[in-house]
Amino acid sequence: MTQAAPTETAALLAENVHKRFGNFEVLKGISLTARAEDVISIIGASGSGKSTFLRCINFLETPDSGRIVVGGEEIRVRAGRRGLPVVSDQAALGRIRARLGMVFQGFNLWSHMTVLQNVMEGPVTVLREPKGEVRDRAMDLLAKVGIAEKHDAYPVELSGGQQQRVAIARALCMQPQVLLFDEPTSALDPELVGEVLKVMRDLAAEGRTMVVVTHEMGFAREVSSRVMFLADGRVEEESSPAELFGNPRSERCRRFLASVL
Amino acid sequence: MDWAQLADVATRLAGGLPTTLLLVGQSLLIGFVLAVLVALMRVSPNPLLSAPAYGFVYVFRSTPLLVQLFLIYYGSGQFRPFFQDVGLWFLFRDAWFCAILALTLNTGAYTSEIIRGGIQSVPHGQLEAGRAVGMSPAQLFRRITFPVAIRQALPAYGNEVILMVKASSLASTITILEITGIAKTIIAQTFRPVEVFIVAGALYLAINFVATQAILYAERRLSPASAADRAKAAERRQKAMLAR
Amino acid sequence: MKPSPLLALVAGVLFAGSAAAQDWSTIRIATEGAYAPWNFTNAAGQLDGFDVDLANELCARMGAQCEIVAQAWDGIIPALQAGRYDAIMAGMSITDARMEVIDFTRSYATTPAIFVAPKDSDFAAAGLPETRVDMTEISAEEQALLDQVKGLLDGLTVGVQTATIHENFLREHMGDIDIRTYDSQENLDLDLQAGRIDVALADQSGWQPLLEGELGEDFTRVGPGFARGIFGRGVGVGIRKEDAALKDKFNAAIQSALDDGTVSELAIKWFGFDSATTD
Amino acid sequence: MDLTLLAWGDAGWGDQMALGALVTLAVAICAYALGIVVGAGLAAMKLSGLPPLRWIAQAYTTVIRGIPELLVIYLVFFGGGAALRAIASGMFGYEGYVDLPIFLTGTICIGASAGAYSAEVIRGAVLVVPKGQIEAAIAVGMTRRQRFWRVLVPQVARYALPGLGNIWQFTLKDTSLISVIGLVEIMRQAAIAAGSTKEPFTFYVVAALLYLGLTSLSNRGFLRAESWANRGVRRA
Repeated sequence: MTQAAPTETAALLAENVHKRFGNFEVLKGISLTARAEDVISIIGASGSGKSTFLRCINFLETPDSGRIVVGGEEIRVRAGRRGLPVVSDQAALGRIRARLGMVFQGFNLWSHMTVLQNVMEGPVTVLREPKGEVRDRAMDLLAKVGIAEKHDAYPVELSGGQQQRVAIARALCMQPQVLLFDEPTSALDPELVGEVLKVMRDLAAEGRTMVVVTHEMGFAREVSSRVMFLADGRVEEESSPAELFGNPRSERCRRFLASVL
Repeated sequence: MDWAQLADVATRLAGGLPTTLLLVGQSLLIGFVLAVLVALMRVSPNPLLSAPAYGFVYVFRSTPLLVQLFLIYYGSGQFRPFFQDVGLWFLFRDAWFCAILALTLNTGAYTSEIIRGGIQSVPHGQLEAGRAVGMSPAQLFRRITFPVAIRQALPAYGNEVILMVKASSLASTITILEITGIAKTIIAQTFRPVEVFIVAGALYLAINFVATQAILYAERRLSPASAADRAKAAERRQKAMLAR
Repeated sequence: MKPSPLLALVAGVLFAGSAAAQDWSTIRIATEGAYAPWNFTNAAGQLDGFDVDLANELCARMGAQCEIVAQAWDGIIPALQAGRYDAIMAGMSITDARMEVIDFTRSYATTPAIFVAPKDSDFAAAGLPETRVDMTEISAEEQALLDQVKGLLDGLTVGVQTATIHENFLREHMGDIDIRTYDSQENLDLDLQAGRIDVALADQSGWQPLLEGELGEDFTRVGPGFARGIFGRGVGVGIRKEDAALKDKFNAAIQSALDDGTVSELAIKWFGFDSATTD
Repeated sequence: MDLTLLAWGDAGWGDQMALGALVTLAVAICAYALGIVVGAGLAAMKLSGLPPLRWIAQAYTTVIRGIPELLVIYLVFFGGGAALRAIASGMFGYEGYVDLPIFLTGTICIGASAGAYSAEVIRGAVLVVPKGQIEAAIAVGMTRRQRFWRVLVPQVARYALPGLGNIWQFTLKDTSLISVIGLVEIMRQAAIAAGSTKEPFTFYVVAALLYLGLTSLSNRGFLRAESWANRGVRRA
């Protein structure tokens, strides 16, 4: 580890990630480097590959090639039988996933568990942490996302915004090095978007490392340290929010921003 | 047992095919009519109608068909004087009538639940639309509720048909010589149960295969999705002809 | 190959009894349990009857531990072949058809087959003689009697227990009559009482409970008692063909029980008449 | 109807009928447990990517669901011992008699049927578990085993429970068919008593009431289990 190149000390490194579904090449070589306390927003039209890229980072989709390094530990992909990509080290994959907190567009709270059980499940069964400690931490996190009083409720009894805040607490409880957000507000009614964005702003202010796929341009502009604009499976433009929103270099990016702002 | 003997067994068993089919056909037919009536009583807001229907369905779904069959057949014999007094003994004297009665009541109870499920799945809006154009309750049932419900219920009813084919084998226990009854007779003569029952099993599989295909065909014919598919296919054919 | 210990264990779990060494210190005997007074199940839930008493008697004479199990009639021979038990004592007659698949001991009882019908029926009123018809060699006189019975049965529904010598007799000698078959004598009785059948044919001893009971007033024996020939050579113990040693043990025990009058005693106790084989 | 026939003890048939009910319950429970195991295995085969496994499972369910349970029972009863002995002498060189006791024969036959039906129920339940539920488990780094036991099984159980409740009812009622090979459960006991007392109506009504009682009780149990499994699904 001491000999690692400077980039390897980044909290999260994705290098030259390729992914195709059948004949359709979704990702044509995307790289991303997130240092500690970075907040990187990924924007782009639907179908540009931004969600797929995020899902490739924690191997919900196995990338066809490329490498993912989290906190210095690397996952390599090799071609297996019939040319399908295979991850060689499953144990390492489990460790890495535990270091990446993921928040989904559709919340994906486990419907057979209460709010508190949802938050505690990962640390207790995956990390094998003692229940008592996890419970205290989980209650603190629920308080932080403003939903502590609902800890005994089941997901279906909550509004979308509340569910997404629980999902964020669930991700945080794993004490991840990086938080991944996959369009966390897209499935919410407009009036509920604010409460989730507020929690995310607070997390950014705390100095959490975050990668956020989002349609919320306001959030991307104000909170991010960097913004990536994806088009057709490639990084079309990447720079500071001020620059990207104020003076986009690429024509496609300019057109995209004009259409959404 | 050699092939010639097996062929002989198969021929004799096939002789029971009409009896099996008649048993199943008659009880399905009468049972369906009964089921529609019971289902309508079940969904009625009047407890004088819905309560007896509920009781009927509950009792017949909670007890084995074999018990129902024996109760009707051997049980009625215990009350022969009574049945003779009311002039119904000529019916209960007949094993065929007893078998049909038991199978009919049984399938009636199950099918009524299937139909009730179908009726309750009819979207409220479709009924309101029917009322809006001024349909009477009877029209509403005949034109909207029933056709929609039956399409919903068809896959489950297909299962019921298969269950009835299988259930008909129980008639062999009250002296009716359908496929299973004939199988038992052959075994009494040859003492070769395994071969005979395997041939009989194959015969039932064949019946059920045909029944399944028939239900699938009915589903395809009745389902609106496939009607749309057929329309599309017709359109494609027409375009191809114009292009030529 | 030697028996594997694993199999011995499996066999022990599956079937304690016959899997043991075949020295016949333990014997499993099947009976029907629905053919009173030969064999039936009483209100205490236990098997009882002539066959059961005699089985216990024979086992005592053979010095064997016996377990008597109930088995539905229409599977009683296949299940013997399948090794479910070692012997059948169920009022089963020795016939050529059965001899093709299993073996029998010597007979321990012989009773004729008789028709039973309601007293007020035309069949009962026909005045058939209650003679004994030996089916081994049918005389002209006897053939005339058979033809008369056949004529009377035409148009009637006749009940019989399935897979029995009685069913065979009806099908071979009574031609195209309407035959209903039952899985047990008890269900045959029930349907005769219910009037679903007009006449029924069964063993004289098997009719005893019905004719001696309250319903005896309404039903009566009709016509001759048929025996031998198609009805076989009396009732014996059914044994698998390969178990010759067991057959010998049974034969010796039956012979001694016949000789000292034990069989006759049991017959009088259960049937009211001596049905012990005399030849 | 003579109700003294139902007296307890050696004079009446009450205790025998009650004992029959216990045997019915015991066979039903064993057959049901076997059915769930077989059904889960078949469902896994049907969902697996290996075509031969899918075909085998499909063939099994088609055949078992297509022929009457009565035939299956007769077949296993008459053929099971022979098959077992063929295996015993062919594979182990054991020449003694080996056989399936009737209780086991009944359990296997009814369990085989329950397995074929529950395979469909379980497969359907696996298919309706939302993909996101599993993805969330992957995202926290659960192993396959953890995902299976902590997320998939509880959710599948919930979706499958109503269907499995139906299969329990069928299993309970199907046990009456084992009476034809002589297992002394409710139905066989009723037939024996009916033949012996010449009161078939009385005893078949008692049999029907016993089945009605067993199904009603177990119905209530399943409803309770469903409301437990559905915690977090219905709105409070």
